[in-house]
Amino acid sequence: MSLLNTVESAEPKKIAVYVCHCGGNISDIIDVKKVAQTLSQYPQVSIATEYAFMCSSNGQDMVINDITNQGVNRVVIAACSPALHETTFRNALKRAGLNIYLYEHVNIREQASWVHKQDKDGATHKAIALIKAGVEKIIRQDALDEIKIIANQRVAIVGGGIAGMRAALSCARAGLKVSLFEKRSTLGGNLNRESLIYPTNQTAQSVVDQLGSEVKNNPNIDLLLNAKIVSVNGFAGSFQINFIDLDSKEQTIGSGVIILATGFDHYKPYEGEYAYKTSPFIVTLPDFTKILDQSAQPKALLYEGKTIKNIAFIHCVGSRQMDGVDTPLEGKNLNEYCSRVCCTSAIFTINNLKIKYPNTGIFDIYSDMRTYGLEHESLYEKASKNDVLFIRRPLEERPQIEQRPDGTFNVTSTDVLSWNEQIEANVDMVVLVTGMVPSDISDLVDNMKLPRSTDGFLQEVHLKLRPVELANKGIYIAGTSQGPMDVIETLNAANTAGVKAVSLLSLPEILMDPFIAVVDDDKCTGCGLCISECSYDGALTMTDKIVNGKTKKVAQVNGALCVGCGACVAVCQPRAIQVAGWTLDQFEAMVDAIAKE
Amino acid sequence: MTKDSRPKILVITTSHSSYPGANAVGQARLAYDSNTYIIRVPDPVMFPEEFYIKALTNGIAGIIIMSSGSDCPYEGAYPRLAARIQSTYTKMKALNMNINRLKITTICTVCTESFLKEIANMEKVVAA
Amino acid sequence: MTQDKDKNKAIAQQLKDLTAKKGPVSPTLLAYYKDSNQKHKKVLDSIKEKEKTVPEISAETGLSTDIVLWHLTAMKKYGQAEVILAKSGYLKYIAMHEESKS
Amino acid sequence: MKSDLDKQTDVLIVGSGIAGLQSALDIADSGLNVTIIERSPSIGGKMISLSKVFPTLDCASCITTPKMAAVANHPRIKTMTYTEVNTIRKTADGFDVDVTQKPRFINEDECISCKKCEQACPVYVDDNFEYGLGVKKAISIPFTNAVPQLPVLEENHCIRCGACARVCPKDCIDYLQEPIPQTIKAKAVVAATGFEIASMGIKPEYQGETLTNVISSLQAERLLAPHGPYGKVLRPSDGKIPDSIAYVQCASSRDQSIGIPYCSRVCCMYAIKQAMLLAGALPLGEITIYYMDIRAFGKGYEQFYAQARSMGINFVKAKVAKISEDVDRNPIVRIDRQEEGSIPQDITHDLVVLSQGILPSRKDFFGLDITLNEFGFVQSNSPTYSPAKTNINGLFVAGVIKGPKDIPDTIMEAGSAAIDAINYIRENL
Repeated sequence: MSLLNTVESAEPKKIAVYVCHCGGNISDIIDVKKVAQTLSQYPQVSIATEYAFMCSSNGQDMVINDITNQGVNRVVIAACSPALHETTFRNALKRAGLNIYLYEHVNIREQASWVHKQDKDGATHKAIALIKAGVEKIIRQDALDEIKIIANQRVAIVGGGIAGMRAALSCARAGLKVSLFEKRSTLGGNLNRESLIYPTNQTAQSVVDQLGSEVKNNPNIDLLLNAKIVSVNGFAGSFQINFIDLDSKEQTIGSGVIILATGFDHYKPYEGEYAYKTSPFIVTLPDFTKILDQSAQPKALLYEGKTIKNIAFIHCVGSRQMDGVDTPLEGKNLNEYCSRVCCTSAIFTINNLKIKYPNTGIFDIYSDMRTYGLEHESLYEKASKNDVLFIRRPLEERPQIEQRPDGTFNVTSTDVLSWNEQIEANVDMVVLVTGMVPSDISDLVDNMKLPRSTDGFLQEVHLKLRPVELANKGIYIAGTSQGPMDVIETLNAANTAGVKAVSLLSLPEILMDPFIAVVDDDKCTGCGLCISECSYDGALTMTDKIVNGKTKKVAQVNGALCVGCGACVAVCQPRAIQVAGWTLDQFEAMVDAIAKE
Repeated sequence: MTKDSRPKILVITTSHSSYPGANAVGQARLAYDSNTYIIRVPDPVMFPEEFYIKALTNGIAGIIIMSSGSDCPYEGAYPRLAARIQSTYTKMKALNMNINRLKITTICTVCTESFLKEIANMEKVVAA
Repeated sequence: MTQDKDKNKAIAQQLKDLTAKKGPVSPTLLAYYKDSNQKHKKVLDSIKEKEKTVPEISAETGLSTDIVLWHLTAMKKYGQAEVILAKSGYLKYIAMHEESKS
Repeated sequence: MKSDLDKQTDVLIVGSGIAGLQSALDIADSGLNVTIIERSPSIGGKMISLSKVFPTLDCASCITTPKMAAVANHPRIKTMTYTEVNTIRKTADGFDVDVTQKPRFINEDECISCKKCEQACPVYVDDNFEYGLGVKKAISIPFTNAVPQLPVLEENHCIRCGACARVCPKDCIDYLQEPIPQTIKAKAVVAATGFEIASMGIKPEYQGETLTNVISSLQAERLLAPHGPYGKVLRPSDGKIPDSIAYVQCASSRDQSIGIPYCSRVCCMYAIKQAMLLAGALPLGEITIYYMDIRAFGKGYEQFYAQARSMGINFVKAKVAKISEDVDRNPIVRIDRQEEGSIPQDITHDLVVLSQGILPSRKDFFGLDITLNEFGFVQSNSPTYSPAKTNINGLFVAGVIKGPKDIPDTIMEAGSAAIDAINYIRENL
């Protein structure tokens, strides 16, 4: 693939400089006539003029006319901030048939006339220096073209839970081919259960079935069950996914985009944590919902042959852990995060329990009740009306569980709600409200060098700017692989990953800014210093290349992976590597021009 | 036009945050001295130590690097930049140059007050 | 300058047409404008020579402290006053000199 | 004034807050044409007025402005600001949307954003961008990083002195401009009309409308913003630097008696964030948060809460019964503690911030027969299948129009609405 993006021009450079008055905004302070006059004497400047409003159609026509009729092939415009009109003038250049990067915009309004009102001479002098610097930059500028990468119109989705299924459907409906990888033999992931979900009161299974049947019937989706990803290579537009299929055969599928929907696991307490595993009557919330589903007894919950009259629910087991208070699982960090869904999940389960067995006594021990959604608060209200006894423990205290000889438990906790009274509850069963932990995808993380946060969940680039993107371009995350979410939030996240895939693959080629590193093979000494400076894996590598008839080691840029930060430029002694459009030579010439003035 | 005899301050800004920040100073019609020359780069991490030393030797009195700091869109660029400025200081000391002539700071798109403060501080350094 | 003359003439005509179309400016607005500008001037005058805090200006002008702060906010925004910072208590304000006004 | 506006688009988006902006970008990046209708003079919504945002403490402007610029420069996105949507009608092949472009009283094509008119205008008025704390002129550019950078002349404040017209270098002031009604045809609509905060008077016992030093959370955002009205954190009654600041949580949420029984989701986190910023701005300040439950449920939020506690911000489990003030206009907060005894206490602060709840910004929904829930937010038609869908085919919703939520959740919904709109058009039209 050729990513060469500079075009050496043989034509002599003919530069035009335009100084805008901005209707007095510039010309009241800066002596624009003097500026234009001075610049017209500057080497290689063939036209230097001033005009009232460069951004007006007359101003733009003037530029176009000079390009078409006067042979101008480099343009410098000194006016307002490029934020306002850089696009305007680039479009004018395009209309004149000139490469849009052969134009430099010099800001003499926001950063000169408007800030130096008391110093007209100084402002004029500064404008001249800045424009000369602009000329020096544009003399050293080559025409640049956008980088194009042929994009495989297939999306690879890892994980067949609701996030993976939702993302698959959204991409498939948009016309993309999808390969949906699921390591188990069925779709649905953690929602493959009969219990109800909040806030819609549907069974979890019905949610899975609705998405699952559509996935199975969509002709654009290739469903790969019992598939294990082995390794991933490539870059945005052209990934190769190597996997072992259900017949234990190694296969490869190409894709333009990867969506990771690898989901979560329920937190499993270690033995002795809140008395877990010391008795069958200490259970986790997911265990309890199953017990409740399966209990067919009419009056009271029957479990392991025992009638359950009183239950204590303990929130934040494995979540919101604190240093010095909680002990992490062996070899793991403390789970300092809140698992988001467990408060509502617990309250929802309690309400369902109360419908089935209204006489069950319930103690709910929490620290902050996080029923944050629109409908969630009403679930909490309902639980309060259902005679649930809420015990609010101080943030850094943990309830104590003691088993009595009769097999019941004494659960004790300080209660903030009754002004720090010690409350002792005698219960038949304790439900540990456990949260979410990321599923174990360490193989994939190591192989693909995926970023993870301290929580262990996959780490997006930026929670608001690029919330479903990983630093690796073309790889998106969907759902609880990123962090705890409920069903609705997961579906939204999955759809968002879907729309990113659709927009990246909306054209047969992925277009990228031309401002990336380029290597001058003649100058490159093959020292390799640049490689260690690069933070983008695979963007810069050493390769053997035939240069002037001889094989030598040179640095090679992968235009699909380079972001043009320039970290490599600083360490290259022979200046063999530069960022196109922003070269070190350009900046040195600019600074020289400023210093000389 | 006669040569400007005042010491020159070079302000290196990032397209991402401090260049728009410098524009915000203008939009608010605040003022600073005109011996200040702002250039815009994707990220100052591209400049080697020699770039600064050459500029400071060839007629620039002071340089302020206004980086994007933790808002930096480029992975690993900020720590590399900070390290490079440290090694530039070492080289400047070896050359008997006042290291206060090179300053690195973080300016965001709306940091108008900090912008003016940095300029004022550098004016003091270059006047001395 | 005839150009300026023409421009002013055109503006006057537009304003006349506007009044014909919408009726005169409401007396409430004119009263507000007059009152507000008197207060603005009072506050500005009181900080011409010496920097002062909001309560000091209030005591001097008889205007309530929130009104004084409101006008100082306007002056700061439109380059008529400068703020002298403080760590606690009250900031001080002083009028900018005529030539440095924008 | 533009008269050649295209009357047709693929997707019409109502609202240009972060939800509308993100939906527009996602849709346009996928190849469809988008028209955004925004009733304010600038795009950016509430987010552009915020100080910093949790949990990363990025400056809100720095995150919103790149999105605003991307929308403004996008070849497939047309934005119509200062334009009201009147009615939306479902048709056989999409929607007819009646809009009215309000007059700015300037020639928008000619204006060069130089602010000379604003400098010349002699009329000072309250600045609604500062939620009443700041001052602007009768003609002004709405705020520093507004997009577009065009001034608006407010007719009801103009004394017709002609000063702005005389200084305009491009003669763009047009006092006789009229509203322009028009109808736009769209194949699909994304509604992202956002929210309002509950009125400061909603709980009379807090006297939010009468006590000058009891302010709303959005006003507090402006006090903390780098471009804020005073440039420093000052209290509005007399400009004093406050030493003691209190936050009243759930000031109008989780309260059946005022018709807002739900949790507004963001108030805990923004209060914590503001408290942290205040601690930075006022090293001598004492900051207290009176709360029921701290709902730090999002990614990184619990850690953010822990950080606030370690910075010395006081978290007090208490309900606030009422607020009054002393002769120096210091607010007095009466609290009923949950911990450490039951006797109500009166505590005096310099400034009190009410963490007001979130309400939907529209009640009528443009004449559409859309299903709302009991609180007036739009109800999803299939929350567990594709949550952006509504009961009206081709109309999708994103953000707080569906219920209170924070910025990351809003952005996720924007993407969700975008893909639904894209696929709806692909499959149906």
